[in-house]
Amino acid sequence: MTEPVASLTIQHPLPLAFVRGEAVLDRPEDLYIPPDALEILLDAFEGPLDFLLYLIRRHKFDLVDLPVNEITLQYMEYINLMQELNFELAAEYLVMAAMLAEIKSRLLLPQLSSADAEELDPRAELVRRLQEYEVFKQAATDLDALPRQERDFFPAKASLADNFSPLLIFPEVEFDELIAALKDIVKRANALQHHHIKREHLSTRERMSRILDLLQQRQGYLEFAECFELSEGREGVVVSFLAILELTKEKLVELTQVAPYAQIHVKLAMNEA
Amino acid sequence: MARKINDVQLLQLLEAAIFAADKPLSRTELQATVLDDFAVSSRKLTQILQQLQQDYSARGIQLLETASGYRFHTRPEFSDALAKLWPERSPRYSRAVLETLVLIAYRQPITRGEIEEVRGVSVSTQIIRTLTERGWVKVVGYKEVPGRPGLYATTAAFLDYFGLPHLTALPPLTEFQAILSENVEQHVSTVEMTGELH
Amino acid sequence: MARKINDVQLLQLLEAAIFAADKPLSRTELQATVLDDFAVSSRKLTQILQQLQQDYSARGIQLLETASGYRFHTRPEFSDALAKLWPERSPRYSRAVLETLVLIAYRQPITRGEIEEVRGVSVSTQIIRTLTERGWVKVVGYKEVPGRPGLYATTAAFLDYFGLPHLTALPPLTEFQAILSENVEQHVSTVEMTGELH
Repeated sequence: MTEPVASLTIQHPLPLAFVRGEAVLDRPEDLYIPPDALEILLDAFEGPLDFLLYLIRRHKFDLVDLPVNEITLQYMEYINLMQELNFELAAEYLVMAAMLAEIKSRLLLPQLSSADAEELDPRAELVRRLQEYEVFKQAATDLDALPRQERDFFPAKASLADNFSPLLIFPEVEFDELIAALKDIVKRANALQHHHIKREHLSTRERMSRILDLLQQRQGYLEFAECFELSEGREGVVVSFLAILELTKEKLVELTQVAPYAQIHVKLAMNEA
Repeated sequence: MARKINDVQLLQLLEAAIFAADKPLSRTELQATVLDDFAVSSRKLTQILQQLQQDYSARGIQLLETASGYRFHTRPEFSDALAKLWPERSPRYSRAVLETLVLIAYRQPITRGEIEEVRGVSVSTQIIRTLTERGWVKVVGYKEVPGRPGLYATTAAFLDYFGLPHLTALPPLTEFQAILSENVEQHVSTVEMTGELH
Repeated sequence: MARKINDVQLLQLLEAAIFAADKPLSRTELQATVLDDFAVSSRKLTQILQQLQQDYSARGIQLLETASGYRFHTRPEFSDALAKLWPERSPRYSRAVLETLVLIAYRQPITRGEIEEVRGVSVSTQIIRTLTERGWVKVVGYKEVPGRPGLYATTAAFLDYFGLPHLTALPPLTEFQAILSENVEQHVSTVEMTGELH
């Protein structure tokens, strides 16, 4: 190529590209882009790799057989123009420009015909990156084409029947919490009752009096069971029992039993009789 | 404009639309949206919707027409099993709930008014509902006073939960008892008490 | 304990559950919830789910197994008509987002720096945020290099969204896959043999 892309303006007919020594007759349409459309064009690219791929594809260059000279010239033309027009250019584009310039310069150096030279082809890394990028660029397009939720398919749902009610998971309660609650009640009740006069309920002393009274009426002799009123419930029974024990302790009554498990008799103590 | 659609495709499209929509779809909405491109007569629409209802008559879901339109619903008989997909954790019980419960346990049968008297604050309907929903408390009768208030008692489920064989296995009231018995005198004789008496 | 359920009831119950759930249901979730009361073997479950898929093979919706589990979906061929049910457009994703997503999907776990290396441009925080907020991508670890950059991977939600059961169901990378896996030397020699130097 003696005269690579010389200009991006419309006036100059563009030179044709050569691929493997063959002229490509298709005119690269994109080079007719007016300069003020460049920024918009730039926005359409994902970066210098994307932009380079675009240039390569548009010129039908073979990626594997990359004509670095031409592609570099093309690339630089755009970059220079965009810089002249004061477009904000991402740093990556300039890095790429530097990389291309370096590759070009290395290619211009006299070549060694040894095997080392092959391995050191300065284009290799760029080509590898371009190919790798192209693979993922294509994969992104393929992914976008996959059927996807919200666009191509939608979840199919049914409402719950009217009689539905969720499963309730109840909180755990420790027994200690109940006791703590009870203590709170008591504490509060005590505070509330500060001015109340405490009144003993079902007093043992009162029951003692009643038993004594009963003994008087029965000539000082009662069967143990007669001291209890079952209708008073457990509390009554207990109070009566306590009263009898108290009377015994105070030696007001005597308890007698003739044989184990036999009837217990309550009688007034002799000294009182 | 009005494109053609055969009955099979129409049924599939309506089926997909009713399943995909977030709410019931009326015939009008169906005509204005998914059927917009097609000329589907009202009679045809009815016929296909009936066919769809028929198709689902023996499945786990059914197509119901309510006031707002067509919608698939799960069958009522699966509600209990499906409930397990949405377990709802209730919050921990408040102190008010626990106090009410413990008063019912020790003082049963007891009216709400009596609980309020002891606690010194009102007992909300919500508290009682929390305890009855849990199955720990129930109304066992009505007190023969004006208003016939319900008498609450604890249940076997309450005893089971706390691992108690019967009410008398509740810890003795000891120091609590005086206060409790004084506030509601008339009940003392009916309560299952194991505490020390005076 | 383990109650009996016949095949017809089992199919109906699974059908109702999958339709009613808010998200795909895995076999494990099905066993732990709706099937909790029943002794259903893994083989039986497979059999019934296959039956269910079969039942819907000629309907407007289909039962798909994606990464998170089973879910009914409308058929893609109805997408244009169904789109009319939602006035707002479905979200579109920029090439930057898609390229980043694809690199994470095929190269996971991958750092942001590694993504930038392939794309040749910096990956904005906004792109990563878009992907994480959608729940498609998450940090699964940190690379043991200076700065400990996060390693990104795709999620089950990403696969669900594309109706895929697992990562291997993604379309294979095209064209240069073979070259990528080969080493650079081979590649260079190809260039040398065929390339003209300018």
